[in-house]
Amino acid sequence: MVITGAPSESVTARKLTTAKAMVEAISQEMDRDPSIFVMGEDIGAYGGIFSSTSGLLEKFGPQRIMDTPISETAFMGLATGAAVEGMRPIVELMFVDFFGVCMDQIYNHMAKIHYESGGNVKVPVVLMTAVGGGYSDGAQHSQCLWGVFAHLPGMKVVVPSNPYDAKGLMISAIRDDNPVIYMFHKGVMGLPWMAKNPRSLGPVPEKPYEVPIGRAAVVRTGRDLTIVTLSLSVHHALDAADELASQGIDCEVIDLRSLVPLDREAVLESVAKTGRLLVVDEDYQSFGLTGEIAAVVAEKDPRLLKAPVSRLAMPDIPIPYSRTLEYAVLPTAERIAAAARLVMA
Amino acid sequence: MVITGAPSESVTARKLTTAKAMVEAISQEMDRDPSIFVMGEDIGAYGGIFSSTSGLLEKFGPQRIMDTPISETAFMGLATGAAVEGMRPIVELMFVDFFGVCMDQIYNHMAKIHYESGGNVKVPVVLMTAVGGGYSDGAQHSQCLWGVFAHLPGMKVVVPSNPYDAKGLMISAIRDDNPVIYMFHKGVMGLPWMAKNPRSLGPVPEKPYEVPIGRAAVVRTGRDLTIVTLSLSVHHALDAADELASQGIDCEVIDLRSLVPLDREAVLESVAKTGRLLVVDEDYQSFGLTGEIAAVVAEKDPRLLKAPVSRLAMPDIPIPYSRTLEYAVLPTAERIAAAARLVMA
Amino acid sequence: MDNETRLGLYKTMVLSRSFEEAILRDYHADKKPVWDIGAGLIPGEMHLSSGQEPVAAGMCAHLTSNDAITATHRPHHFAIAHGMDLRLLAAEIFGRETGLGKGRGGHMHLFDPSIHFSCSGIIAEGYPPALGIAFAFQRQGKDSVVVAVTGEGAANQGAFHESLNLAALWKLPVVFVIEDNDWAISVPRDASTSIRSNAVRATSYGIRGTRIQDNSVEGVWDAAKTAVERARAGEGPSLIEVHTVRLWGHFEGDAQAYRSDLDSLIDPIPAYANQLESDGVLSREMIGSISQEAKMRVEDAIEFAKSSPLPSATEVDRYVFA
Amino acid sequence: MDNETRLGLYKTMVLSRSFEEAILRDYHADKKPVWDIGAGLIPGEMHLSSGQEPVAAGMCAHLTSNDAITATHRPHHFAIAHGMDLRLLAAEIFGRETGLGKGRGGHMHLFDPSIHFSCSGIIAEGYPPALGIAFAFQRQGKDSVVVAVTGEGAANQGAFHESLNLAALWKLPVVFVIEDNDWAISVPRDASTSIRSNAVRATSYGIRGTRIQDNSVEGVWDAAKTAVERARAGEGPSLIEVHTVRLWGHFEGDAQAYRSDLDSLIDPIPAYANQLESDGVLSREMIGSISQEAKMRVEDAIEFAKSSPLPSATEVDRYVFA
Ligand SMILES: Cc1ncc(C[n+]2csc(CCOP(=O)(O)OP(=O)(O)O)c2C)c(N)n1
Ligand SMILES: Cc1ncc(C[n+]2csc(CCOP(=O)(O)OP(=O)(O)O)c2C)c(N)n1
Ligand SMILES: [Mg+2]
Ligand SMILES: [Mg+2]
Repeated sequence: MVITGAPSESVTARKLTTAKAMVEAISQEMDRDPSIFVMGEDIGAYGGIFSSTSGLLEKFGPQRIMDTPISETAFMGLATGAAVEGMRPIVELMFVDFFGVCMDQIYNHMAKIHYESGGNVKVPVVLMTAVGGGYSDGAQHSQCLWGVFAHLPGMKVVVPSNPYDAKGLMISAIRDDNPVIYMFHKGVMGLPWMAKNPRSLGPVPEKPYEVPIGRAAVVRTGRDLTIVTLSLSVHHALDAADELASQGIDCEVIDLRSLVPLDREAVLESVAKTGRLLVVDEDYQSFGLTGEIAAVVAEKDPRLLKAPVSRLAMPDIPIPYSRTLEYAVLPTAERIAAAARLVMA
Repeated sequence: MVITGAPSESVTARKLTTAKAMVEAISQEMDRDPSIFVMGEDIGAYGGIFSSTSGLLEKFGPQRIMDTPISETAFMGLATGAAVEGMRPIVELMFVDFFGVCMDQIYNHMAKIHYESGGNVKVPVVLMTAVGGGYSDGAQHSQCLWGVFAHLPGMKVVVPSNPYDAKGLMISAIRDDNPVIYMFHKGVMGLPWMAKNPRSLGPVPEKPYEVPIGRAAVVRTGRDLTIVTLSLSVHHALDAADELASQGIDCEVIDLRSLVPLDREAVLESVAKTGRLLVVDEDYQSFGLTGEIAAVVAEKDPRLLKAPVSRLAMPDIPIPYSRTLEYAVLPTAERIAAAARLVMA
Repeated sequence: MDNETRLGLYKTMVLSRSFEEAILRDYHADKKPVWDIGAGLIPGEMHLSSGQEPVAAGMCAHLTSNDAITATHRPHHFAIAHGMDLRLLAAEIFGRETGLGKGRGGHMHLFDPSIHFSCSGIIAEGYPPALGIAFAFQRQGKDSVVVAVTGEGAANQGAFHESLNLAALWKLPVVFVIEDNDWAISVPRDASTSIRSNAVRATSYGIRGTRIQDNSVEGVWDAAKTAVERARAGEGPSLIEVHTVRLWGHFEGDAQAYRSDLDSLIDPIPAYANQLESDGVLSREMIGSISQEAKMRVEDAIEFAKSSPLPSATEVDRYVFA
Repeated sequence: MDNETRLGLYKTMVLSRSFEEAILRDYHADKKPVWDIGAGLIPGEMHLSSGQEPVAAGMCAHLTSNDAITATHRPHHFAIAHGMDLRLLAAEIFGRETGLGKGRGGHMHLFDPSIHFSCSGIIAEGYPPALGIAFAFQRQGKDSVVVAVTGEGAANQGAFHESLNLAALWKLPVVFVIEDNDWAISVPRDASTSIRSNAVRATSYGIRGTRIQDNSVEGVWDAAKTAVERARAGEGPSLIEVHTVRLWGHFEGDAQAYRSDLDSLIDPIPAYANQLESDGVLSREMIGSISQEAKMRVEDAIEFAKSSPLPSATEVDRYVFA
């Protein structure tokens, strides 16, 4: 467990958005390693619909930054094949919601070849993809779905919540010899055209650095209640924690940062201290992350819990378009605070 | 909660395999309703690779029993479109492992249209698919994957373990106005060419009947420990329970039968009684069924538990080919019994 | 082609354009001063079809409400040409309880059973359900047909291939329409497609393929006539590609910096008006009154939408299951 | 075509057939009296390629171990023709620690980096990785090529379409090979495919398509020569369909009750032997000694496999992550 998400302000004064931090990571790694290339839809001249590749085409040219046809199965497979032959592809799936048109290449191939080959073949692909809702993009463009990827073996799954982690996790993902799914929430990117959490702009060291994959961060320490969450919900949880603090409830907030490997120790250590657990997730509730985290405690020692575990997640319904409805199901700061108060009651 | 999986022997003497029970259900419903048709790969002359459609072509002819090209996206979509226009398609995905080539049609369309349309459009499709391993079919042909389908909203998910339920759940699925994923384990079908559990042959009433979707069955009552499971693992759990009984451990075994809706009450009622929970699952462990069931208890009242929850599932590794390896990870009766003893220790 | 038909095509296009101009206005109206995609009366992605009206108008002229459309993320022109109630359409776009999907769907997920209309935001994935609709029509003994739409970018998606093969194999009454607007977001056609004309791809399925080169509504109308008649007569599917134009951004907010063709775009509606005028079918006054009438209908629909209630948050879990 | 080449083709086919006959024997040897797919020294599904050897022999004659193959669920003939070590292949099929995948893969998942060989049990999904291998070869400045194989059933899967388009667009050095053995399990070609020849589908991508009508190894060799040379020269992909024959069941245990063509099947190996004999390239004695030598190599491999250790159950979780 690492008690820091980002370095202290004194270490680096430079601030970047999450999107720019990602791009910087890719760019620095591409400078270092000519076998890296980037591929996907609208990642060239457009710079990525969510700015995950802005400026890379200008810097590296069309031989290394390649727009693809809308043929996700073909280009996911292309990434796998190229990785098998020693290259290090970064491939973007524009929205994670589109996984259904190419999932076979991801989970039956990219993820399994290393094992099926008895370790003789390595598949170092970074699959980056945008997740999440909150801007009325409807049932096919607002999902998180990390529960699906974390359920299926052979892929690491990382989910940064802030610029510092975004850069460090991207560098770790690129250097990792395994397929790594890198899921960035649109709401943490710091896009000029979308409402953003203030923390989507944050200090980022200029030099390349790694954030280890599989280590959660305690982003706020507290005595009364452990809130386990990730991605944009970290910010909502921190906002809720601020409010709760003024009401005398002292929350510890854990940013998982990675689902595979999952930092079970970090969860257990915190719950051992607080005795109370609220899991917050923007992915669907059942058969997903909230269940897994609850199980981590229940299978270790249910007596750690002074109160029942609470889960606040996207309910098991397709994500509605209308803002009234969408905000009735998103895990907002208000709903987190309310859930926390219930756990403490 | 229903304390019966199958009727008593006196009610019906006739025994069928699970495969035959499924076929009988489909056949009787097709007699009743001309809008039902069956479609998939090798479901005509071949009768389904796992005999889920044997004899239907002969009885209903090629207008209602249709072999398709190997174009899962096209024919899954065909099922959805036909259902929208008032037909009641039954479509087979030969192995659930192939979901990755057609998942978009399933979870972004079949599953979501009803909601997106504000209830104006109904999509009564039965999607049946073979699951499970145990016969060395390797990483791409041995998975259960129900955790994925249960995680994504809009589809009911049923998983029969025996001939009686297979017939009744199929009839319920066909009559349901929602998309229902019907997952049958190859090992419960009673196939002549695969090692089978004796319970894959069982009493089945001739008349059509429904088994309600969303109701678990207590297939063995016991005082000491609740084993929650489904599909082929039910039989392994029952076998383990027999062995454990002789060692003085009295197990209650719950066959979930359906994951969506999930019979949370049945789990809670049993655990309230026994105070101990072992969840057995042939699907991958993390972010899946075992976590969900543990969470059901942890969010209700962790004090119900006299011992930590135990999970015995397929570990998070691609399923190995070699039998030595595969049987090291499958939840066999021996491994269930061992896990149960640990919970009691 | 008779004057009435030509006039009809023109009116359909104008209605569609009027509707989108109103949406465009209201979409941007309350996103300022800091433009936020999630804010305003119409939040979310907004893909407008302006420039592509000839495709929808030409196709739908041959259809009745017993025929079906499966459209794309850019569905308005087809929805309107196929006769969708503008009020229900607008209300859905505004996320209201009175909308087609009671605010649950949004502009990429319009379902109108009364005219067999549906659409999807996933590229090319509207084709497969079209097969099933056609299949049902066939089995129910109807002579209805399905028009299945995608863009030229979508024609490189696997679903395209599987759907054309299966439709051809089972002789399903589908007309596959490709709107080639030269762009898939920022990716030009020649960076996505290995050949010049997707009509050629019909050969791979043994069906008829036609390409209309000039965004002409009458060209579409002609090709559609043959294709729809064939489908109705049980002669199976056809493919029609239309070289059309995306006048605006891929979605609203798209700065289109990648685009060098912006100066040479031809708006098909004034062009058609000129043609009809010089053919004596339309007068200046008629142009004005058609536009006027369209605007009135559109504003009525927008007004209906704006004055309709929002869905109730407590009902968010209704309609998950039937 | 010179005699040595012809002899080479023959030997490759015989070696492949010998191997499969041995596997066939051992696969069924210990599944009796009650045949159980999961029992015996070789459990699981077993898809044999006998009858299709001409495709592999003709293609691979133009390749070196620097070239790549992506094969299917029916991979043995290509593995062997491409020079896979028979011992490592057999050991994998027997699920041993000495196998290519240390017993973790099985016969549908053979990975041999030393000859750039891979395969997959998912229909048509071997095509997309082939693109990436070809892409890497291209970027690494190699003149290596990839031969990507599927069956005729697979040619109706979306991955087929996407892969051909992308390969053509990026001029990747891939030769796409379709083994048309008339059947996809029990579904005959004309119940799955809307046209007669998949070679026609090459038109959809602006590449060359060839169909070999008669399962002739020399016909394949000829077509392969051109295609491989073009790919090596940077002229992009080609498509070759071969009308071949599945002599046995789809998998072992398949009773083939659906099949009416069983009496008319022509085994290409004796047929080629006859041809070579009448051309004076082969003698009876040579036929015997070639078969003898093949059998010796095969039995050595089988022996190696059988005497190799099984993987250790405690190591089941090795190789999940690198
Ligand atoms: C499977 C899938 N991949 C990617 C996208 C993202 N996307 C939405 S529209 C679009 C471009 C579509 O281009 P085209 O088919 O030509 O239609 P147009 O937008 O030009 O009308 C893309 C890539 C998607 N919605 N679905
Ligand atoms: C995506 C997918 N769908 C279905 C299957 C099941 N399956 C395995 S082999 C096969 C038939 C393949 O036919 P073809 O491509 O002609 O190859 P052949 O077996 O004749 O060599 C099918 C349907 C699969 N493995 N993957
Ligand atoms: Mg386009
Ligand atoms: Mg075949």
